[in-house]
Amino acid sequence: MKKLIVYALTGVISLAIGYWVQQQFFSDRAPVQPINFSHKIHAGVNKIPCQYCHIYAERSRVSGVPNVQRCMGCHKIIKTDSPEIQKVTAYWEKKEPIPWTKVHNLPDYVYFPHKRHVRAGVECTNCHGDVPNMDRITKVSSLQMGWCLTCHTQRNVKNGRDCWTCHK
Amino acid sequence: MKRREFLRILGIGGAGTGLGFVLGKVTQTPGAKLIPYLVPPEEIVPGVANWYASMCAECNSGCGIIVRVMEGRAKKIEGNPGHPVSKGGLCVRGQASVQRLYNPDRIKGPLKRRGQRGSGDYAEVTWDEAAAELAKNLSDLRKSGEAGKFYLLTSQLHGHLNQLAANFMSGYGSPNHIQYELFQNRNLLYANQASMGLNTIPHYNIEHTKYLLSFGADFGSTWLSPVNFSKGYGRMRQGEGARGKLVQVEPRISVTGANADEWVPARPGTEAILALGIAYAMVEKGYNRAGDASAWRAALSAYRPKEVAAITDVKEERIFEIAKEFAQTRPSLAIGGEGLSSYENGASGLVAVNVLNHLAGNLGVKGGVLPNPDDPLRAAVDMNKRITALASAAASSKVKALAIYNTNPVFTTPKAAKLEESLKNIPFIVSFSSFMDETTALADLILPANTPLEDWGDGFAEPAAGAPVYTIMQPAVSPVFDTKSLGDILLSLAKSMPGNMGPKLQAQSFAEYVRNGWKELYSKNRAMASGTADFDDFWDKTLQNGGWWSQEPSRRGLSVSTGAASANISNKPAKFDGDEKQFPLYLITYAHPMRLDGRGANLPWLQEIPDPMTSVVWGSWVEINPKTAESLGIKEGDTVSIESPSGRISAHAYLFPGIRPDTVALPLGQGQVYGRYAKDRGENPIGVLPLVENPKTGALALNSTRVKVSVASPTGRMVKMEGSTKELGRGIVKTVSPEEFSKMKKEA
Amino acid sequence: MAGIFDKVKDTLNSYRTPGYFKKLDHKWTMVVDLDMCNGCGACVAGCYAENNLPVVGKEDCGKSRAFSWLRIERYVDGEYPDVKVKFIPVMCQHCMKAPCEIGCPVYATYHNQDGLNVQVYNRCVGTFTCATYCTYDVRRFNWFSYKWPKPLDQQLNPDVTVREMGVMEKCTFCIQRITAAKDKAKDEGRGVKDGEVLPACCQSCPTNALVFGDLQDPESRVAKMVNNPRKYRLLEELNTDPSVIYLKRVMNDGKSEE
Amino acid sequence: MANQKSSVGIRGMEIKTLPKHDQSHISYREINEDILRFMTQTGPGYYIVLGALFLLTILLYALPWAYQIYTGQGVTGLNVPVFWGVYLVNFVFWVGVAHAGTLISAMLYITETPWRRAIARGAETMTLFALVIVTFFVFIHMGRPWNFYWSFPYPNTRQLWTSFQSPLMFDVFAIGTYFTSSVIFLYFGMIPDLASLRQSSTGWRKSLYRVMSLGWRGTDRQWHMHGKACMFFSSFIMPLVVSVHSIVSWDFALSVVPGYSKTVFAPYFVTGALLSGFAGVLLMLTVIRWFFPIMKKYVTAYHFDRIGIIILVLSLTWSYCTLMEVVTGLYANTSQELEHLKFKLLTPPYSYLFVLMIFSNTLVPLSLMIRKIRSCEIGMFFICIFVLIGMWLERYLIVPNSLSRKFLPWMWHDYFPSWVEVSITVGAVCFFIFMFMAFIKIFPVVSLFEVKEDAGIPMKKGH
Amino acid sequence: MDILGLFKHADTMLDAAKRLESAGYAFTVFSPVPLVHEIDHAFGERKSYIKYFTFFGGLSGFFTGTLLALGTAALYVLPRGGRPIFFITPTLIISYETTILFGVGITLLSFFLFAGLPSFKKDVPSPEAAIDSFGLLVDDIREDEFVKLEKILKESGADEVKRVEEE
Repeated sequence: MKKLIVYALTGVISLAIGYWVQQQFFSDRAPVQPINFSHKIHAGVNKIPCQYCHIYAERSRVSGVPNVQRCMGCHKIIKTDSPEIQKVTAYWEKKEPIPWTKVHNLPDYVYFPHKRHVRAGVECTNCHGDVPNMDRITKVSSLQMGWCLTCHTQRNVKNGRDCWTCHK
Repeated sequence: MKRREFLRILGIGGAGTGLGFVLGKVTQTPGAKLIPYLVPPEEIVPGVANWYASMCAECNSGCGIIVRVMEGRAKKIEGNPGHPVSKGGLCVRGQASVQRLYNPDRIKGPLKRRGQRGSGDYAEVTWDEAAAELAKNLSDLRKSGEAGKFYLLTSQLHGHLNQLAANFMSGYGSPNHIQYELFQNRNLLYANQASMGLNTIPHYNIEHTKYLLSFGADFGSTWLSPVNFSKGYGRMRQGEGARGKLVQVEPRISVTGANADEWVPARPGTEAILALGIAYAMVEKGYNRAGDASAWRAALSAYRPKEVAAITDVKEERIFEIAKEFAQTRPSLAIGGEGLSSYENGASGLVAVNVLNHLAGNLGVKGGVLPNPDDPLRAAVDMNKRITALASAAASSKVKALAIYNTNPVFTTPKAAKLEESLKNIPFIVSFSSFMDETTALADLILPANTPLEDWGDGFAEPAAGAPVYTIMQPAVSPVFDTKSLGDILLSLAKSMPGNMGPKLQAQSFAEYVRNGWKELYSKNRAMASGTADFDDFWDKTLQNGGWWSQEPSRRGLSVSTGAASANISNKPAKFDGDEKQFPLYLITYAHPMRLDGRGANLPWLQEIPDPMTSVVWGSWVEINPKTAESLGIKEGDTVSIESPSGRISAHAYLFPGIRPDTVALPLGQGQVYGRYAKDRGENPIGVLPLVENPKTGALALNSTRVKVSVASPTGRMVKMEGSTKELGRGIVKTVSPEEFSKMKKEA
Repeated sequence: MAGIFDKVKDTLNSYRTPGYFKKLDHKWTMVVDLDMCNGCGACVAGCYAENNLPVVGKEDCGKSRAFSWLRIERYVDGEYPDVKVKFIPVMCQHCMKAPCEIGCPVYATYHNQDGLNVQVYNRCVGTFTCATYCTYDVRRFNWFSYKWPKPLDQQLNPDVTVREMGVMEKCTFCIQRITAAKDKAKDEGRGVKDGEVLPACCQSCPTNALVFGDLQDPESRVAKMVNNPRKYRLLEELNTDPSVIYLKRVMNDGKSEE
Repeated sequence: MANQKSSVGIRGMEIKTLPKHDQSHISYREINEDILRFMTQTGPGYYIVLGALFLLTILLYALPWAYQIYTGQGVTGLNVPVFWGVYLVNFVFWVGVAHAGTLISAMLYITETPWRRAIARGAETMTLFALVIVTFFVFIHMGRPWNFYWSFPYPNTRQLWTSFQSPLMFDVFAIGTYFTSSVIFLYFGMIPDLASLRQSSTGWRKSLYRVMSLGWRGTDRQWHMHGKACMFFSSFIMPLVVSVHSIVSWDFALSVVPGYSKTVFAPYFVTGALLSGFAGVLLMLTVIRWFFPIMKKYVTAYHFDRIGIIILVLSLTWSYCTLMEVVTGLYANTSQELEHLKFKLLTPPYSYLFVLMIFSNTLVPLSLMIRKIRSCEIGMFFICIFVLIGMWLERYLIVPNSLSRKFLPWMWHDYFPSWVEVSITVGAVCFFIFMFMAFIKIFPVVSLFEVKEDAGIPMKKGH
Repeated sequence: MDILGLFKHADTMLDAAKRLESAGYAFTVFSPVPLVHEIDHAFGERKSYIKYFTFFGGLSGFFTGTLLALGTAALYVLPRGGRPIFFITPTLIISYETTILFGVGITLLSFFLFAGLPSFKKDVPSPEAAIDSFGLLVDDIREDEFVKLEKILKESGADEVKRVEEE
C-alpha cells in the first residue's frame, strides 16, 4: 500500500518536473530564428529606437516587422561581410521575405492594439522585457489574461477590466 | 530502502520526467510565422483598413460603392455615401459581390477545350498561348473576308468598356455586337422613346412623390435602381411633408407590394388596360392636368372603366377612386416595372403608364418623372440586335466565331430558341467568363476576365438621379487568380491582329484607356472642369470620390402625344400560351430579389439569406394561393409539377395568400448546372416558357404562358426559415392607421 | 479613515444598485422605423459580411441553424385579396435587463458600461442557457467548426474573431466599429460624434430605416427619434428593457392601437 | 403479531396492507453468508450480461459522445429556438431517479421506518450512479465540454470566477453537494458492513474491505458515534433532496419562456422526481429478486406493498400538479400560454405523448389501489416501467417542447432528437446498469447491520 | 494480554458488562449491530460532541457560501441582467447548499475523529464479534486476573472466553 503511494507520488512529481523543465528551458519562449538577429547590437549597443524598425507601433494594431528593404537600407553598406548579413542579402536577392518565428503570439480572440499602449506611454520594455540586452528575443511576460489585467488595474485604465476591451 | 525499490522509483521518476517533457512539447502551441513585406506597398499599414471607391456591377443601376481593403484583401463593400444613386446604401446583391471576387468556383486561369464540346474537359494553358490562339482564329477569319461572321455577345456593357468593345468591333469589321441579358429594360427604353422621345430611362422621383402608383414595379428589390428607389421610398414614407402613399398593381405581392398601402390584384396581362382605364376615368371626371381632354377621351374611348373592370377584375368604383386620388394628390407618380413589361405586349403597358403620368401632369416635375441627361458614350440601344438573331444566324451557320462575356443566354432563353443547339454550329467560341456556366461550357477557349472588384471601368448611371452621374470603377484588389481585364484582353488582341484596327485602340492598357476617355470628357464638359486645377487634379479627386456627378438637372421637356399613345396601346389583354381549360393557371415568373436572373446563384450569402416574401433558402418554389392549393390537394412543401405547353418542371409549393387564386408564381435564377452553391437547387422556370418576344424590342416575355399544377412525386425538401407567419395578437409589429398617424404628426 | 469608510460605503452602494452603473459611458440604441423598412434584406447581407457569419447550407438551414444575427420576420394577416404583410427586422435587443445574462454560469455574457449586452466568445462553454432564456431567439450557436472554402476566407474581417465550435454568439451592435470609433475619437482627443458609429446593418440599409446612436447624447438622432409617438419596444411586457426601439408601421390593418 | 392486519387510510377509505414487517427468523450469520454468497457466487451469465452492457456502453454511449465532441453539437437535433433537447431531459430525469435513494435512507431513517433497512443501501447506490449519469449529461450537453472546469469557482490566472446568479451555478452546487453527500452517506453507512464482511471473505475482497472499513471494530463508542452522525446526515440530506430538484426546476422556472416560467415547477419537479425515483428503486428490487431469489428473504412483498402505496400517493400529487400546470396556463389566457398548451396537448405527435404520459403516470398507478397488484411482482414491474417512461415524457414535454413555441412565432421550430441523442440516452441506461451491476458484486447491496437490526437483537430473555 | 468474552445474546453480554463494571474493570463492547439503546439503558446516556461540529460545519458552510458568492462577484465586476452585483437571492441558494455540504463534510470528519478512524493498528479481537456475537474485551490484564475474569464471564453466560495476545 505504502509502496504504491510512493510510486504514484514519484510519478506525479517527476511528471510535473518534466513539464516545468520543458516549459522553462525548451519551449518557444526563445525560438531559434532564421537569421541570428541580435537586438542587443541594434537596440542596445547602437541605441536604435524601437520604432525605427517597428514602424507601425504608434499607428496600428500591429507593431510591424521591418521589411527586408529596411534591413537592406543599412546593410547594403554596413557589415556586409558578416555571414548573418549575407543571409539577409540572400533573402533580398531571392526576393523572398524572411520567415521569422513569432515569439509574442496572441490568440485570435485577443484584440491588442500596440497603438493604444504606445500612446498611453507604456514602454516597450514593459511587456517585451529588456530587449536591448537580449541577443535572441525571449518572451519574458506570460501574456496571460491575469497579467494583462494586473497592469490594467494598476494603471487604472478606463474600462480596463471590461472583457471587450481586449477580446473581440 | 531496498536496492530494487530504489531502482524502481528511479525508473518511474525518469519515465515521469520524460513524459512530462513530451506533454509540455505536445501541448505547446506551435510558433506562428511572422512574414514581413519584402518591400512595403504604399498606402498599406497592416491592421488599418483602406477604402477604395468604385462602382457596383451586380446589376445595371451603377451604384457607387466603397470597398474596405485590408492588407490587399477586400473585406466589405458598402454604398458610397457621397454617390447620388446609392447614397450610402447598398442592396444584398451588391454586398455579396465580394463573394464573386473570392468565389471558390472561379476559373483560375485560361483554359483550352480538350474533349468534346460541352464535356467540360479543359486543359490549362498560359495566357500567351490562349491569346495567340484567339488572335489566330480571329485574324484568320478576318483574312478570309468573313469578319462580319464574328459575333460578340456580352451583357449590357457600360461606359468605356462599351465604347472599347464598339471600337474593337468596328475596327475588326463586324457589326455584330449583341448585348443581351434577361432584365435589360428594352421595353422601357422603347416605350419612352416611342411615347416621349427619350433615349434614356428617366429618373422616377419616388423620394418626393406623395402618391405612387406602381404597376408591377418591384423597385424595392429588383427594378432598375433598387437602392436609389429604396432611399427614395424611405423619404417618401417618413421624409418631409405628408406621408406618401403606395398603391401596387400586380397579381402577386412582391417585396414592394408587401409595403404598399393598397394592393390591386389585377388579372395578369390586363394591368395596361387598367392603367388606361384609370386614364380614361381621369379624363372623364376632368381630373387631368395636362393634355387636351377631348382628344384623350377619343384616344381612350376603348377603355371605359366599366369594361375595364370586367377585363381586369378590378371594381369600377375602385378605378375611379384610384383615378381621383392619383390625379388629386400632388405630386403623384405612376411607374411600370418588370411585372408590367414582362408580358408579350409589355411596351404598350409602359406607354400607358407614361400616359397616366402625362395626364396627371407628372412629367418633368419634382416628385414625378424627371428626364436624365444622355449617356455621352452610348447611343440608343439597337432593338434588332437580339439573342434570337444570333440564334438564327448560328443555326444557319452564318456565325464563324463567337466571343461571350458575362452573359449566360443558354440559361436564360427558353428551349424553343434552340440556342444551345445553334451555338454548337459555331466553329470557334471564346468565353471571357470568370465562372463556368451553361454558355461558357460550350466555349473552345476560356480567357477568364477579372471580376469588377479587380477591374477598371466606368458607367453612367441609368437611371441617374435626374442629373449626370459618372461613376468610376477601379480595382480594389489585385487579381486573385490568373485573370485579366476584358479591356486589356481586347486591347492586346487588337494589337496582335494583323492589319489596321483603327486609331482608337492604341492605349497600352485599359486603365490608360479609361483615363484617356475621361480626359476627353473632361475637356468637353465645362461642369466637370469647374473647381479643379487640371485633369490630374480632377482625376485624383474622381478616384477618391468614386466618380463625378453634378446637381444640374436636365432641362428637357417631356410629354406624351395622343398619337404616340394610340399607336402603341391596345385593349387586348396580353396573350398567354395554352388553353384555359387545360392549363387553368397564369404563370408569373419574376426576378428573385437575391439572385436576380441567376447571376447571384453561386454566391453563398445570396442562397442563404432568406427570400423576403417566402423565407425559402437554397432552393426554388412556386407560390400558390392557399385556396387554389386546397382545391388541387396541394400542401405546403409538396413537390408539384408545373406543366405548360412548352415544358414541365417541378418545384416545391409555397402557400401564400398574397397571390391571385388563378395565378402561380415562380422565381427565376435557380436550376443552374455549374457552381458548387448554385447546382442542384431546383429547376429553371424558363424551361416552361414559350419563346415569346416583343416584336418591337426583342425583349423576352416572361409572363406568357398558362400552366397546370399537380402534385408530383416528392423530390428534396423545401427549406424555409419561417416558423409561423401569424402574429397571434402578440403585437409584434405594431401599427397605427394613416389617420392616426397624420393626427400624431399634427400634434408634434 | 472616514475617507476609506465612505469609499467602502460607496462601493457597497454601487454594488447594490440594480444594473450597477450609475451612468453609462454611452447608451447605444437602435431605432428601427418599421414604416420605412421594406424587408429587402440588405442589412442581413451587411451583417454576414461584417461579422464573419458562416454559411451553413441547405441541410442546416432546414434545422433552423442559419447564422443571421439579424433576421427579417414577416407576418402575414388576412386572406386574399385583403392581405397585409408586415416586416420587422429582429436582432439582439441589448436588453438592459437581459434574461440571457443571468443564465450564463461563466460570465460569458454580461452588460458593459456602454449599455451593450456583450458575448465573450472565448469564455463561452456552451451551456445554451442564454439562448434558451432569450425571449427574442436571437442567439446563434456554432454547431460545428465552420470552414470557408479558399479563397472565400480572404473576405473574413480581421476585426472580428472567427468563432470556435461550441460557442454561442449574437448581434454585437458591431462592437468592433464602436471600438474603432472610440479609438479614433481618443486619438483626436474628443468624444464619439453622432453618426460616427454605424453598425453594418444601419450602414447598408437602403431605406434608412435603421438608425443607430447614443441615447445619452441629447443631440443624437436617436435621442430625438425616441420621442416619436410611434415608439414601442418588442415584447415590452416582459420587462427586459430592450435598447432597440421600433417605430410603428403606418398601416390600415384594423389593429392599430391608441 | 404476524397475522395482525393493518391498514392505512382515512375515514373508512381503507387501503388494506400486509401484516407488519417481521424478519426475526433470519440469523446473523445467515445474513452474512447470504450477502457474501450473493456477491461471490456469480454465474457466467452475469458476466456475459456485464460484458455486453460494457460493450453497449462503449458503442451506444462513449463512441457517439466522442463523435459529438469531435464534430460538434450539430450532430444533435437541436436547433435555434430549441437549444435544450434530450440531454437536458435525461439530466432532469436522472436527477429525479436519484431522489428516492436518499429519501428512503434519510427521511425514513429519521422517521424510524423499519422496512427501509433492507432496501436503503440499494436505493442509495442507485442515487450515486444516477448522479454519475447526471454529471455526464451535463458535460454531454455542453458545447465545449473540454472547458467544463470553467464552471467551477477556483482561483485562476484569468482572475475571473463564476456567476452565482446563474441557475446553472445553483445546479453545480446543488448537484455537487448532493453527489458528495450521497457518496459520504453511502460509504459511511457501509463501513460497519465492510468490517463485518472482511471477517468472512478472502482474497482481494478481504484486503479491499480491510482498507475500506478503515479499521472499524464495532465498539460501542464507534456505534454510538455512527448513530449520531447518521442522524445528522439524514437531517441534512432531507432538505437537500427537496432543494436539489427545486433548483433543477429553477433552471426552467427562472426564465420567462412560456411553459417554463411556472411557480408550480419546484414542487412539481420534486414530486415527479420522487415518483420516478421510487419507481426506479422498485424496478431495481424486482429485477434483483428475479435473478437472485436469495434476496426474496430480505426484500419481501411487504416492501412492494409499502412502496406501492408511496408511488400511488406521489402519482396522485403529481397528477394534481400536472392539472394545475395546464389549468393555470388556460386561466392565464395569453397567446403565449395558449399556443404552448396547444402545441403540447393538441399537436401530434406531442398529443400522443401527452396522453401516454397521463396514462402511465396517473392511470396506471391508480391500479395500485388494489392490494393484489401491489404484491404482484410482474404487475409492479410494468407499473414501474410505465411510470419511468411517463416521467421521461413529462420532462420531454416540458424541456424541448416549450422552446418550440416561444415568443416570436417566426422562430417556431420543432425538434426531433438525432440518432446520437437517442443512442446516448439508451447508452446511459446501459452505463447505469453496468455500473450498478458491477457495484453490487463488489459491495454489499443490502445493509448488513441494518438487516441484522431488522431481524432483532438476540436476547436470551426475550423482550 | 487481553481477555475476550463472546456472547450469543446481547442481554447476557450486558449482564456480564455490569458485573465487570462492579468488579472495577474497564471493558470494551464489540457488536455486529448497534446496541446504543441497550447500553444507554444499562449504563446511562452518554454525551456526544458531534452536534457541535455539525453546527459549526453548517455555519461555516453558510458563511463560505456567502463569501464565495459575494466576494467573487466583487473581485471582477460584471453586471448581469440589470441586477445588483451583490444579489442576495442567489447568494442564499448557494449558501444553503454550502451549508449542507460543509455540515455533512465536517460531520463525517468529526465522526472519524470521535470513532478513532481510520486506525489499522487493532483488529476486531475475534471474527465472530463482527458477525454474530457480542464481545466483551478487557484490556491489559495480568495473568492472575485472567482466571477471575474468565469466571465472571462464564458465569454471566459467555459462550466462549478467549485469550487475546497483543500483536
